[in-house]
Amino acid sequence: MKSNLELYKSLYLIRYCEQRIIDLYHENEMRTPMHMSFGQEYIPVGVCSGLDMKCDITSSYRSHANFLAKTADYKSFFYEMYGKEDTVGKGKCGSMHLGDPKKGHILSSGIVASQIPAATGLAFANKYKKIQNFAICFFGDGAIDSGCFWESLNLACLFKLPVFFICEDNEWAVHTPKSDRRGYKDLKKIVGNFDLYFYEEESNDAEILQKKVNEAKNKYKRNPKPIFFNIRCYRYLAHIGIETDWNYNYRPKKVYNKWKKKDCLKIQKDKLFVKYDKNLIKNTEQNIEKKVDAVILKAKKSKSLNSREMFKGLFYEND
Amino acid sequence: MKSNLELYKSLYLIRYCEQRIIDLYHENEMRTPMHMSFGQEYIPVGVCSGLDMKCDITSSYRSHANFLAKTADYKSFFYEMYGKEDTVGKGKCGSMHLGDPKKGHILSSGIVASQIPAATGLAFANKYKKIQNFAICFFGDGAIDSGCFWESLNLACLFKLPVFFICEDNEWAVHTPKSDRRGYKDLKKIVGNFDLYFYEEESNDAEILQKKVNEAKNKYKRNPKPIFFNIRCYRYLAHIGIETDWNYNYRPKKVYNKWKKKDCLKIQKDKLFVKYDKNLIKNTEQNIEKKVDAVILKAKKSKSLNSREMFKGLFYEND
Amino acid sequence: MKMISYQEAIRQATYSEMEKDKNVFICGIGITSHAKAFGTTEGLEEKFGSSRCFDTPISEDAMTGFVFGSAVKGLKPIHVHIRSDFFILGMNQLANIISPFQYYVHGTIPLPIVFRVIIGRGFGQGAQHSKSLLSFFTHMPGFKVIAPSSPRDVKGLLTSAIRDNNPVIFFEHRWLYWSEQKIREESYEIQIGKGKIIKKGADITIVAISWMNVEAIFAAKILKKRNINVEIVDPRTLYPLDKKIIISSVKKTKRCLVVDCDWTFSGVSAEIAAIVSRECFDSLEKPVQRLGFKHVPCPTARHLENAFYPNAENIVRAVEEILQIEPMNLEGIEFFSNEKRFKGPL
Amino acid sequence: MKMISYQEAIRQATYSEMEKDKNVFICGIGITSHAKAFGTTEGLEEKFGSSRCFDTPISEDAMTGFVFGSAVKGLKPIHVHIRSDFFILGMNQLANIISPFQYYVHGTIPLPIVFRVIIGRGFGQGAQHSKSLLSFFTHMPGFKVIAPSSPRDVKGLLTSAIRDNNPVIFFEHRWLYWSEQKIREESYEIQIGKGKIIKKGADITIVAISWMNVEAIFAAKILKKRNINVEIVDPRTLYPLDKKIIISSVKKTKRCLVVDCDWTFSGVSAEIAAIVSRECFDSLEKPVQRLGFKHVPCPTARHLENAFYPNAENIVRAVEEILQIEPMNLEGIEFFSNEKRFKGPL
Ligand SMILES: Cc1ncc(C[n+]2csc(CCOP(=O)(O)OP(=O)(O)O)c2C)c(N)n1
Ligand SMILES: Cc1ncc(C[n+]2csc(CCOP(=O)(O)OP(=O)(O)O)c2C)c(N)n1
Ligand SMILES: [Mg+2]
Ligand SMILES: [Mg+2]
Repeated sequence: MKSNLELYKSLYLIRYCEQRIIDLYHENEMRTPMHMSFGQEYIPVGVCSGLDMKCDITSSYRSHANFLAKTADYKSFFYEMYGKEDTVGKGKCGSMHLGDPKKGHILSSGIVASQIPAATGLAFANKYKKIQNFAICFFGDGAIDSGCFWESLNLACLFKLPVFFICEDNEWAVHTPKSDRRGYKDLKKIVGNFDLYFYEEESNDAEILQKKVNEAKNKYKRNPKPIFFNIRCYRYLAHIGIETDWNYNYRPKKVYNKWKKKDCLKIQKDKLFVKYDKNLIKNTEQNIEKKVDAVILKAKKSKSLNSREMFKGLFYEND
Repeated sequence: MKSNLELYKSLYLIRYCEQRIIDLYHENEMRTPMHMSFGQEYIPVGVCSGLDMKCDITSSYRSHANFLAKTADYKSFFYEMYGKEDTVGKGKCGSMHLGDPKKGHILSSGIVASQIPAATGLAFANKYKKIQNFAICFFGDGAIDSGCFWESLNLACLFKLPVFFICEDNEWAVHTPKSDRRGYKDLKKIVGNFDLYFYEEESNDAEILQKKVNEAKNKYKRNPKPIFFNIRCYRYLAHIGIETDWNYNYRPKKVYNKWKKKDCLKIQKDKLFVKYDKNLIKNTEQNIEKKVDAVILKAKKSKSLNSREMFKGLFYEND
Repeated sequence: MKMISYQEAIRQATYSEMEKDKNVFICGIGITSHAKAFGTTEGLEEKFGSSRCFDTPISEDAMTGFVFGSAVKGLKPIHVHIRSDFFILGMNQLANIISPFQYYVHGTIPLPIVFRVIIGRGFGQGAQHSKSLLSFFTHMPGFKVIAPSSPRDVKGLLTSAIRDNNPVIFFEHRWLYWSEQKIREESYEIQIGKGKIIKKGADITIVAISWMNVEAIFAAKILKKRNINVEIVDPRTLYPLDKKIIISSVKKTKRCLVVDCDWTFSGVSAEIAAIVSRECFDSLEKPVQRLGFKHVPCPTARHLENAFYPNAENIVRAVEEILQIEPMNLEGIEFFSNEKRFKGPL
Repeated sequence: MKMISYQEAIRQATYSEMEKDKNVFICGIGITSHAKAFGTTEGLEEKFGSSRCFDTPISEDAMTGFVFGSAVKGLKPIHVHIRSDFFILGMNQLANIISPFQYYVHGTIPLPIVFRVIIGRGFGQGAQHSKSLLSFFTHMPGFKVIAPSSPRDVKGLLTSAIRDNNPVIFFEHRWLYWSEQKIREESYEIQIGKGKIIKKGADITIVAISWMNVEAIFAAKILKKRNINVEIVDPRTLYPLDKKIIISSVKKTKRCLVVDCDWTFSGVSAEIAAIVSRECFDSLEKPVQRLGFKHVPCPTARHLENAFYPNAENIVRAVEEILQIEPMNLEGIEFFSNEKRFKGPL
């Protein structure tokens, strides 16, 4: 479990990295379509810290917060965004396929729901090898439309796997609301009736979330069943890209205003103000900013994979 | 709705046709793997008659009862089994793909659950064209393992389609029981929480079933929502082929004995004995037998599609 | 005749068929939202109502069966997929239900389904938003497969596809969307299964698929400078394939290069190369060569992505090799890229 | 050396790898029930326990991702599918997750997955239990694709496949299950990617895939009677393909027939024909010909089913045509069928 300060650092790192994308995207050097986590950061931060980082995760293309919450590796993050060689992905992945399996972020997938089944397999391997580790799949509310979700849920419950299903429920699948996609009213009454532990959350508070996740983990230990969290959140920006999308009028701005008031960084920061000196917080932030800025400069200048090497890595060869 | 006598005729036709398969299969002229309906006949009979036959159906490879309950076309049935030309399928379909779209049996599919989505489309077309007709998909309990089922269920409920989901729940998927395939205890609590009408049935009585189906149909008319029936039944024979399978010891024979006592033909016949003369019943049966036997003789002698014509029918050409 | 874009041509064909036949409907994920499937569904919901133009859940598998079922009962669905990578989530329905259905009923039940499948490049799309998989649908029987390369063709072929009583998979390359051409305003058909000579020439036949026609034309212009006359054949329909037009072109030029926008291994380019090698055995002076995607998943970084896709430069080099002439200097020539998009006219 | 069947060879390879490496596990629909996946999983659950050999729900899509996930974490799954038609329900995971994964991590994470996929004929299986779709998995990058044709090969190649750190799709033809051969009892590897000359000959090269090797051998025996010496090459691995062995054979014989047990259009046979036509351009005396499934879904009735599949008779006729000799009298020769199954030895 993380202290308030640690949680805030993690949140701030993510927010700042994405802020830099917003600032620099126009330069046209990060040539990869961005699905921003902006506003939704508390979910992976709360979940991963609730498991003391003892987890492997898979996520959707909306992967920035997940990657950084799990790995804190802002260097790889920007190198990958800039398509440079010195990362695991070597620029082949970009924003949509961020991942570093050795650091526990197995993959990000651009196909809705397709990252879910892998988590059941990761969990199975942990159970098989008796490793005390959880597998987490992060997915959007849209993924629940997909049969792949239901099959995976059933498998996990049947095999009683140590897996967390984390639904990042921001209400929208691109521009389609849940009500236009669901033939039922209450997800809880359906998913909650599988053999699992069902939770809901909409606090936007990473600290509350981490506690609940930790509690769920303990429940699993007493009586192993998968865990499902439906976590409400709000996407501040457009489905894709770095801009807001109020101009399309498909979702009311007043909902944004409501969420903005309980912005997940603000929530944690307010708590810090009670405990810590203002300057310490400011320094913490500046420290992160400095490190990130430095990495971005290096990333820009760093070298790319030679395109003659593009055939490398199709197969694992180090046998 | 059908009278007891009509229900019995339909059941008897199916049972007798399958009995003839059992008798004649050893001759090696019906070259198609048989998935027998034996024991489960009340389901399609009750369902189709409950809708006054105003329905289009899709079914699994366990298609014999469904085809005969819907079309009563025992001639096509046997011609197709014998691989002869004078049917819709011209011998291309065999037992697993029985169907006659013009008579309302759209298709039978050998891929578990794959026949389900089509029914949502049939229902959509009826709704679109304002035709008062229902679409029915028949599927086994195994189909519920498949994501395809959940997607179709969700679509149907979301679009409020005139469709019946009929689960022919015989407990087994080949040799695997439900408990080894399901990560939940009570299907009703899950499926029943979609926006639909949920029914359960295990009477083995086609008359009771037809009433319930009729009632469900009327519910739809008052307030359109899809209908789901989970119908318990018992497969008398092996998953595939014409033999019993007690020798494999995977399912207890005493369960069979219980079901056998309430065999669906017996239930209807007992009711007929109250109303009708014994001889009338006997005559009815013999009449069916005679017609079926005559057709079988003709089918055997009938001609096959010339194999030079095997490329015909890949595309619809009668534009 | 009016100058219109490929995407507008798609919209027009859809619009007039929906107007003409009330059984035509269109559906797909997000097609009613403001993006309007890259503009191709603009105005359809407003005109024809939301029962004929609608959004769907993210359930490609069931939706593929849904459109199939609706077609069996006399509707004429157009199912839109903004990526081929998403389309294949319906593989089970495509391979196991739709592919054999017509054959089961010996050709007696109209089965008018159009799958509009968008392929092609954006920028940095990566491995999951870049596949074409044209070959899959030509490999399995039961589908007509079309991949038009110009506004004129896309309008006529989409019209024919919607009117056809068989499942049609209609591949549209995104980079063609902005190409423009003068075309007839009223609706018209182009026969499915007929290829087209895009450019006449005597020295070599290039069989180009979809977007690759634009690259081939560009390459032809470059090669023209050194007096090499390329003939370009666009099959337009990949199944059934117009073998005749290809064969007679190669018999004339005696050389052939096939350029696909898909992987080559077991690809449509392999099929065409195999057919040409067999049918033009006595005429060919050089072996048939092929170009296509590099045999890796599509990488994201710009320079790798550029190396992944075949383009006019690769075509020029391949032609030079076939003709055994020195590689020419291509410096200063700006090839198509996400920055320099082709706008036409062709 | 002991006489064992193809199916027993599969069982033995699985058994010894599971014994050797506790990270190997096997799963698939119904594999623990008494049918034991046509006998190939016999005794595994008893020996290794139900955590290493287990049945699954009918959820091919999620199960494909499940085995992928388990492999990323160091397990070595063997996922059994009793039909290729069922296997493709996992297409999304195969094409979108597994195909690009290794490339995303630049070859640094072992990804040992074996998909055992059973193809082939039974009797009257119809359109949904008869597809091979070999071509699909050679078309997409990221897979090794193997299709052994003898007990000796299946044992060695399955052993190699299980030990390989990459996704392998392992196609087993049902009609080979009963074939027998004397093979070593202890476990051994056969290198993936290496073809084999099944029979030497000077007059024509037949490249045969999977079961078609048995048909080719039978055809060769028939042709031998009129002094035609066929060379048979079994590529064994379809991706990566051993081009060399094929090319050098054809350079010698100057003629080539490719016989696949799949459809031909955009098939592996097209790829091989295209490669041979290009690489042996100067040696070929006749165009490369192909045989495969007829381009329709597989019909059920016996006589139609027989006409659908290529067999030794078709091979004899094709060879005669290539060699431009009169068709011989084949009356009285009984070809393989469901009634007359091949038992080996080869
Ligand atoms: C299988 C599939 N179909 C369609 C798409 C196109 N698509 C991209 S994102 C998206 C919406 C997903 O919404 P949700 O799961 O709620 O995630 P969010 O973007 O809200 O985080 C869709 C439909 C896709 N990526 N994959
Ligand atoms: C997608 C798919 N996977 C596996 C199979 C093999 N298989 C054939 S029948 C069957 C069991 C289906 O059981 P259920 O749906 O309960 O139908 P029942 O046979 O009991 O009527 C299985 C697994 C298949 N046909 N399709
Ligand atoms: Mg969402
Ligand atoms: Mg069952």
